[in-house]
Amino acid sequence: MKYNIQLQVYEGPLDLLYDLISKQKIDIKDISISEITKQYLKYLDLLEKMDLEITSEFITMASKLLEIKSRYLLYKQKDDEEEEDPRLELMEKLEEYKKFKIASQDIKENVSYINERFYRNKEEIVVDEKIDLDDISIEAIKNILPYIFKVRISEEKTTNNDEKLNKIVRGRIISVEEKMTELRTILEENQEFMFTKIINNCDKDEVIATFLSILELIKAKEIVVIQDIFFDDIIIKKGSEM
Amino acid sequence: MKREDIKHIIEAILFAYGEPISIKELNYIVNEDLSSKEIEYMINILIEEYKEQNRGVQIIKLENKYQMCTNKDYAGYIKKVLEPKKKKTLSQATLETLTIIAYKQPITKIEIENIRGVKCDKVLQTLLENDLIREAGRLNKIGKPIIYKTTNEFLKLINIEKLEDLPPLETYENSEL
Amino acid sequence: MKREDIKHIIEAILFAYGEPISIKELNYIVNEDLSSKEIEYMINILIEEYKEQNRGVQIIKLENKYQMCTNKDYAGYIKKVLEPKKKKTLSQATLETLTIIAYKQPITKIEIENIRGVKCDKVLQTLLENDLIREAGRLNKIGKPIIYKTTNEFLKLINIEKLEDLPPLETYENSEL
Repeated sequence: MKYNIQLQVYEGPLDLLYDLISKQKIDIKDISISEITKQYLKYLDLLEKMDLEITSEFITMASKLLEIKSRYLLYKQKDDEEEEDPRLELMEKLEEYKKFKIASQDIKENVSYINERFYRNKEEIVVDEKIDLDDISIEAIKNILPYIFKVRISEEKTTNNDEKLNKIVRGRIISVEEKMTELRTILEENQEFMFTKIINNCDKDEVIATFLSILELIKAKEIVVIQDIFFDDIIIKKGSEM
Repeated sequence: MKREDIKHIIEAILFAYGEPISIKELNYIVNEDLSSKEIEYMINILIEEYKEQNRGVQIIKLENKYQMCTNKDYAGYIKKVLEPKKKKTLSQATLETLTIIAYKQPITKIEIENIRGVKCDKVLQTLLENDLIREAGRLNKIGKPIIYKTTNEFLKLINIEKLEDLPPLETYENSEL
Repeated sequence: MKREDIKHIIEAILFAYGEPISIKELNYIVNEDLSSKEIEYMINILIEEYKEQNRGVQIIKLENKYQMCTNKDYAGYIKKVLEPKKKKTLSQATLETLTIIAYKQPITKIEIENIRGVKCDKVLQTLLENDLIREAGRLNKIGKPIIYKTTNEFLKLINIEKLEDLPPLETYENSEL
């Protein structure tokens, strides 16, 4: 049997998030941050598997979601009335985005794709009466082409390549699962190691992923962590289950 | 100058000029000694006359400018003579960006990108090239960012006469996609 | 079809088409089942109405063709309104028109005007006089419009051997909405 998988393409991370939320038929206010993060990452995973482009905006949002998720865990534990719900900013953004998204559907319906009204062209008035043939050259033609035919010069292609390269260099998305495997491998070779060691050279996304994977491993009792004093480095050791 | 004359001069100007023209410009051309109220009054009479008789030619108002065009009812006949300029279909990204500019104008690129959550350079370029938005100066803050507004072409595209004809944004607050 | 409608359709066509048009062509566009006598009758009524009221716009008959134009009495105002803010030199206007013809040939005047957004009669005249373009027959459609092509003189002027040596348009990305 053949399955026809059609992957929806989203305009950006907000578009994707909004779609995930509307599919659940829940209000933006009621989103479960861990559920939405899970689904979001799953979609990015799918894109990666299908070898589709993942732009930097999607990756930034992924780390942002993870950040909100971890901050939300702390927020819930503390139950501090003073502190703002870490989800709030994202919700407001989504609410705002939603309005325009729906409004754009209305605009789309109003667009008439063929002119119903016809206008007149104006007479052209020129300053001088004489034409200078020296002004007509292949260079001059080249220069006005973009203005006349409203075409874009293809220098974009080079920037596109740069962008792609950038993405390959720094755009890899790090899943928590991946990090967990990485940590397990390190523990096979070392009895213990420092948290700062493994996050050396990592960007923000990766640090968050590392941190979350540590939390997961603690939960699974695969590791224990020791911190002598606040803000000191964290020592990670094999746990009882390993 | 007789009132009837003013009306006919306006008619001649609208016909010859072809593009949207403002009361102020009309006032300057017809007779600077007249008040702009008088010009506005006369053009409104003209619009009504054309409309009432369902003439082949109509005068439409776009924002604060006026333009002569053919009556929609006869579009089918005109298409027999003139190839209608087909408008391109708008992509979702273009539509969203255009909608944000329409409601939030004047607006900068960064503000648009904040709402959409993605870079908008390419889409803005497309909108500018198709004359649906225009650069309307720069903001007097760091970086002097360009501010964008929609054009009369945009109004023509979605068949409205002024921005106020857009449904208020609040109507979308509690609606579902 | 009501008589009043016929009159207004003719009005709309004359306005939008801009060029002189014959009874036969109008007949074809409005309704082939009507007699050309009927069309002629209606256009004469229209001409009379415009004349009687000394409207800003008039319909004139040239040879056996009809065209809409502004009323001579208001020529002073029209001159004032057509005075552009940013004037182009004849060379600039010519270069633009020539480029369009070079890439889009064979092309008619109306097609050129639709790309440029202005009437091009004068510029085309200059190009013909300087032997940079030539008339290459007529199109078999309403108005039998003349089609234009560039000449060998044009190739010599810009130092290329054949049209294929023009910078290819394919290297320019078509902007899509």
